[in-house]
Amino acid sequence: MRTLTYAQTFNETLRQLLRGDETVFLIGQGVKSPWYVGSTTLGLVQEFGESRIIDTPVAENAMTGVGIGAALSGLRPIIEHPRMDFMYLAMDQLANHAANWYYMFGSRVPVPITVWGIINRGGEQAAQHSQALQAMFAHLPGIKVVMPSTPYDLKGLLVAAVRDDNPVLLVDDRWLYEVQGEVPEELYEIPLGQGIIRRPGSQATVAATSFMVHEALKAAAALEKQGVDLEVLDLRSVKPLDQELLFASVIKTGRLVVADAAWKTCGVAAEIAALAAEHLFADLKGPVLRVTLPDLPAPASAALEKLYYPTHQDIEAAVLKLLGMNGQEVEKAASGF
Amino acid sequence: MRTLTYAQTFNETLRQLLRGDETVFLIGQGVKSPWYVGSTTLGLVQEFGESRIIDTPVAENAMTGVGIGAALSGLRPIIEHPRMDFMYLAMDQLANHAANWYYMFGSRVPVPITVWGIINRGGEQAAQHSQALQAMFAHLPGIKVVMPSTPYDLKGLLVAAVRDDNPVLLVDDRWLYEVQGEVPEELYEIPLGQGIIRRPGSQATVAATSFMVHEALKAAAALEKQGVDLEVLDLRSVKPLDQELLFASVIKTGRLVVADAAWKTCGVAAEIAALAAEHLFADLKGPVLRVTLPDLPAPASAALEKLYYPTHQDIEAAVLKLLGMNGQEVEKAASGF
Amino acid sequence: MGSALANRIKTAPAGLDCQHDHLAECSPEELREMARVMTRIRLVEERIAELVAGGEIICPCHLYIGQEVIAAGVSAHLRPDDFVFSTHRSHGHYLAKGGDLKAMMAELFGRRTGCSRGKGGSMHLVAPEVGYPGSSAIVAGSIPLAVGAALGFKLRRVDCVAVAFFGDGAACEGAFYESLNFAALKKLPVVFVCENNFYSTHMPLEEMQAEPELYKKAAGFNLPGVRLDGGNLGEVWTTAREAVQRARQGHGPTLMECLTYRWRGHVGPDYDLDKDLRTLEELNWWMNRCGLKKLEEYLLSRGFISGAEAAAMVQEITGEIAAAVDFARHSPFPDKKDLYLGVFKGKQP
Amino acid sequence: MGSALANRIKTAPAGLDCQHDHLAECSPEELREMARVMTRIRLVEERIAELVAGGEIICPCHLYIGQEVIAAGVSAHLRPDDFVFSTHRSHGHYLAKGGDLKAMMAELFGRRTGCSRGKGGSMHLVAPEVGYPGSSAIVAGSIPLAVGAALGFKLRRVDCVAVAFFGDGAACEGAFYESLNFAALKKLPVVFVCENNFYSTHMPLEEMQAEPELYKKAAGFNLPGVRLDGGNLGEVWTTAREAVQRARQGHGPTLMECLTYRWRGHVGPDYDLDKDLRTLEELNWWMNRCGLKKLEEYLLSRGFISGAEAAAMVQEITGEIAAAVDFARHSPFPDKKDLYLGVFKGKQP
Ligand SMILES: Cc1ncc(C[n+]2csc(CCOP(=O)(O)OP(=O)(O)O)c2C)c(N)n1
Ligand SMILES: Cc1ncc(C[n+]2csc(CCOP(=O)(O)OP(=O)(O)O)c2C)c(N)n1
Ligand SMILES: [Mg+2]
Ligand SMILES: [Mg+2]
Repeated sequence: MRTLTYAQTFNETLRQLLRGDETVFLIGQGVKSPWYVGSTTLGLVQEFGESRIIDTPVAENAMTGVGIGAALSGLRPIIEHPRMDFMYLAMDQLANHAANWYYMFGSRVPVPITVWGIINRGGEQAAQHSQALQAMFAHLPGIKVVMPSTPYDLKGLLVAAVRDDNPVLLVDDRWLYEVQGEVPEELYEIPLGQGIIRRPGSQATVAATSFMVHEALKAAAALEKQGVDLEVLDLRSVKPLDQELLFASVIKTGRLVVADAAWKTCGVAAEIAALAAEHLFADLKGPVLRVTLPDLPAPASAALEKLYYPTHQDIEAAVLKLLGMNGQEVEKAASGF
Repeated sequence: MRTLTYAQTFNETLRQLLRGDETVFLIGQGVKSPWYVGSTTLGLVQEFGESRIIDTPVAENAMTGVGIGAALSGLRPIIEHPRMDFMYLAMDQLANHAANWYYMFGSRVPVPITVWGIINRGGEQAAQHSQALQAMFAHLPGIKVVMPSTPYDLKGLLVAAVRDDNPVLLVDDRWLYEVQGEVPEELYEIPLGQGIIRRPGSQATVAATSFMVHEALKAAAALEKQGVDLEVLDLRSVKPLDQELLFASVIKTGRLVVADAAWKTCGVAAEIAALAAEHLFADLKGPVLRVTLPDLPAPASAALEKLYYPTHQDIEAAVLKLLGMNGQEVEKAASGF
Repeated sequence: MGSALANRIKTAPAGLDCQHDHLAECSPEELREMARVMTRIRLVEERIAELVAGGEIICPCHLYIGQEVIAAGVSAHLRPDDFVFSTHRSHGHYLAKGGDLKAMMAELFGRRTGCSRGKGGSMHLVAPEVGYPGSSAIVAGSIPLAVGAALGFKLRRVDCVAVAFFGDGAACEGAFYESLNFAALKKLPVVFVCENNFYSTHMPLEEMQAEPELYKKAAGFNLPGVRLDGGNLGEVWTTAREAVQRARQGHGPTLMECLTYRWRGHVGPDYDLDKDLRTLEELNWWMNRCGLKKLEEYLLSRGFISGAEAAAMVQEITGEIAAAVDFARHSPFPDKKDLYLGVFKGKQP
Repeated sequence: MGSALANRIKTAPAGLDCQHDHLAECSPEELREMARVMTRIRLVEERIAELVAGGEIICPCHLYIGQEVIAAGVSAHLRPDDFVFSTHRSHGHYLAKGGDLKAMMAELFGRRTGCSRGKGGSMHLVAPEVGYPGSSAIVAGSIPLAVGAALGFKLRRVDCVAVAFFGDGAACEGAFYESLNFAALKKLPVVFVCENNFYSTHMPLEEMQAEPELYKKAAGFNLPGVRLDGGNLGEVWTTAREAVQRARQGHGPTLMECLTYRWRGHVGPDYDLDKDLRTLEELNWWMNRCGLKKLEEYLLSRGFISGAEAAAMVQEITGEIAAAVDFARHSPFPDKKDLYLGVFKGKQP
């Protein structure tokens, strides 16, 4: 099988989806730009024209509504937002409209949109250009949320999202763009709602999302040297969530660390921890720890960014703490104010 | 001391704040209407004039920004939103601007706004007119979130919110408007971040927000007859959270049910449960249960509303389940899809 | 309050005479059909007012009485595969587009047989089978949706048209301007129908808008904007014909500002006369220029309809309404299973 | 791309001649001061371009080179207690309003001594001591803030003015229209300064706007809107004088659309000439009408400044910049304690 980067896979998958289904189109800021969304959309406007690759005015609210309206008229738009930070401006269309429509109208009118929300952080971009908002959307009942971490999953989840008849948010972290992986040529789906064990282990489970899966794998490799056998679970889909897989893993290992690179309070990690507290109490051998962003806006200075974003070291510290192997505190992640 | 309703207290407190501090003003939809926000603002425009009681065009985004801008110029606006559902339209100003400003500019420019967000549900108003969005705001680092449940607390928290130099969201549930309670004449503050034990008990803790505090008290009364001694903790402030009080209570009772009338996934109840899983593992005698809305948009029909909104019965069922006293399932709350 | 604008329209060259000219372009059949649509809306709304007052309907109902000319005059030009998007005040648009009355009434009654299975209520009617894909109760919320549907039509190369009905209050929301811009930029087949009834809840238009002549907003986006007497069927009908035709032929969007008035208060059956929100004089002024009554007089005076035929029409509609209410009353309520059904299409996760 | 509009401005009656007329109203001292402000911005930006290219500055910098006339000409009329709100492209506005250069440079270097203590970076400069309460990198995000500050001034009965600087891209956002409406409705002391540089990131204005003559948006909200040559200091200075005066005297807001061009690309030191985003011809056309150069020529030709004085000014500024860079380079980085500090004002909960 070929090896592609995540960004290449994005580009190829979009291309194949657009080729294979006339009802699919792409709308959002920067989709015909040579640089705005990395290389993910390069060449698309040349192949599919400006009618199907619609670069929009800076008007997130209406442009998102336009995507939803097009879905109501029978199309399958991919609505791109170059940064999740800008999605606040589109919250009304996403939350009040897209997420409610099918239920509110008695299951009569589906809204088959894929929302491509990009996390673009680091590089001293600061508080308005760094946010990861998966929890806000997971909180909404009527929208599915997926967070692919590998090129293979990206393709399968993007295809499944576009083919799904419901609003699906695909959270795309640009820190993944250079990740390499084997990717089949043809289109395939990964069912929304299936997690995957990235590394089987016996002593503790790290349930991670997106980029943090790679950090968890690094942590597992490092801990292996200390004789710790870590299981790494890639949630892949945050809503619906693969509870079965999560529960089975924790029942096996008895210990859970949740790693999600977004704010702690009411975040995705909180939900996973709450589910564990609700359903796995008898199986847990210790507390559930969260490795997340601290509850702080993103700072600009690289000196602060280095402290702000959680890494494999935070995961290692959390696991060691759970195993009682180390006095080290999970300072950054557990700072929770 | 006088007994007032919650709505009367709201009106009186606003009046006193406006009288006592020239920099305070009220801006939002319906603030001069005879009915739009219940009776909370009756008479204010007559006393303070249209320059300090500003009824606005339907333009949530800019009007919220206008409040923030006024705060930057030295005032202390109370920015009212007649329904939290409409706050999606103001998310950019609240999340990207108000919540970031102080941190993003190196602690140099505070944003002393009070956001008055109203939950107005029931009455078959359906999915776009019923939402309770405390979790979305609690997820944001730079905004405090308080949820008063009694007239006394309303006054103290509203005063503290207005006097605080930071963005504070006061979540106001209209189902509380007829609640009566003793309220001092003069202005006083309840520090943001202090919970309160509403009813001491020994066998389980119900940590509740806003209206659910009253449901919890009903549950406690009902359970007392079955010999169950319930502690009811009113969180009052969701961010900052009174962890000390919460932890002390759970350490004492060993059991925790969280009751919050908002969506389950990534909700406030998830955060409380996660905190318990993180910090109180050794003290818990059983799982942490959540009594929340199911993850569904609000339906219109009263027949469905009755099933949708959690009540004291759900709390009772959860407590009994925790105590192993009853096979009864906490169906509604635990449906979690 | 609001009377400055009422005065403005008083002096406008509108009324029965002007209506004659325009209506002359309609066939008697078309006129009779519009009269039927308008009468049906009026009678349905009046019945709903009673049912709300009587406590049988619980959900908030924003009545369309007084504005019927607009829904009827615009929808007369639409095909079932054209889309209409509406607001919280949606009954008239739903009925004019061909939505089923029984399903609507059952919806208002919160029954499982309602068009939205009891989950939407008055503000969320739906009839996808006749090009009514749902109404949003978020002010201005469905305007971008209409633009999006129009984009969809264009991409699919079908000659359908999308219509966005909305109020004067919606013209305060940024989404409205973003929508005008995109629709004009891409020359999309959409018609913006602003029903300016001079109030947004309790707020008179002049207190909300620096420029209350709302059709003027169009000029800032290079699309035609016209202001017309929304009580004058002829004006509405001919303007809508042109706007729909422009859209259908690929010439882009139009903004129609229709001056009108809701006879009842913002929500429910009351008249909002107490509490100093508006005056009886103002209400009377508008009720006296009832578009429905004027159309009836026109039809009768031309002999396009006889008194007996008119009476029969009313009777037929009254019977239909009674049957719909009966249907609603005897329909089952949704239950717990319904509650958990249909957050997502397809198998539940 | 963009050249249709470039052509339009080419035919406008702007240029040195016209500038003479307007500039005649300025005193030599005022002119010299504006020349100093503009030169300072230009030199600072050029130094930053080098520092970004050299990797010493990491944060995204949106350079103001080519637009200096606007910041200088508007801010000349402002007092320290007036407020200026800016965008991602904020260096020029910050400096023109009197923001400290050292604190700015340290901020770009991500140091604790930065004006935002290293937490904001280029897009989030702040100088409350001189009426610069912070800039927002959300397109159109600070426009409502300016309106709100103006409301605050009015409520506090002080005769201060708020200025919102923003780009042509911002005129696509609904918040802009909501802001125009409210400001005009309440006659607030705010000046909307749209710096139309014909691009929003990679998008030429015509592909974003159905009506690219942005000043026309004002008419829809009953406020004056004017389009002017943003390279012509005289035009900018006199128009701003009038707009600020109107605001200060309680006559309400004005929309100034200043036609201009950013010489560099959207972000960073490059020119965006590769990748087919714009042409060298277009860039040259604009660089040839450099407002700063025209002002220098004017001053020299009138004898308002001598060649030696001009050179001394440049030298002084160059020294100041070198000192600022030095200050930044030798300032400490913020640390872990700083990270956790200052989410909220007052004691940490
Ligand atoms: C975004 C949003 N803000 C506020 C409301 C509350 N609201 C419901 S109807 C209404 C008035 C709308 O006025 P208009 O658009 O003129 O329509 P009308 O009721 O006159 O038909 C308002 C403000 C809402 N539904 N949505
Ligand atoms: C709400 C929002 N959407 C998108 C962006 C991304 N963005 C940053 S600058 C910019 C272009 C703005 O263009 P314009 O307003 O003309 O200002 P200019 O860069 O030309 O000075 C965009 C789209 C943003 N910062 N905020
Ligand atoms: Mg209205
Ligand atoms: Mg620009």
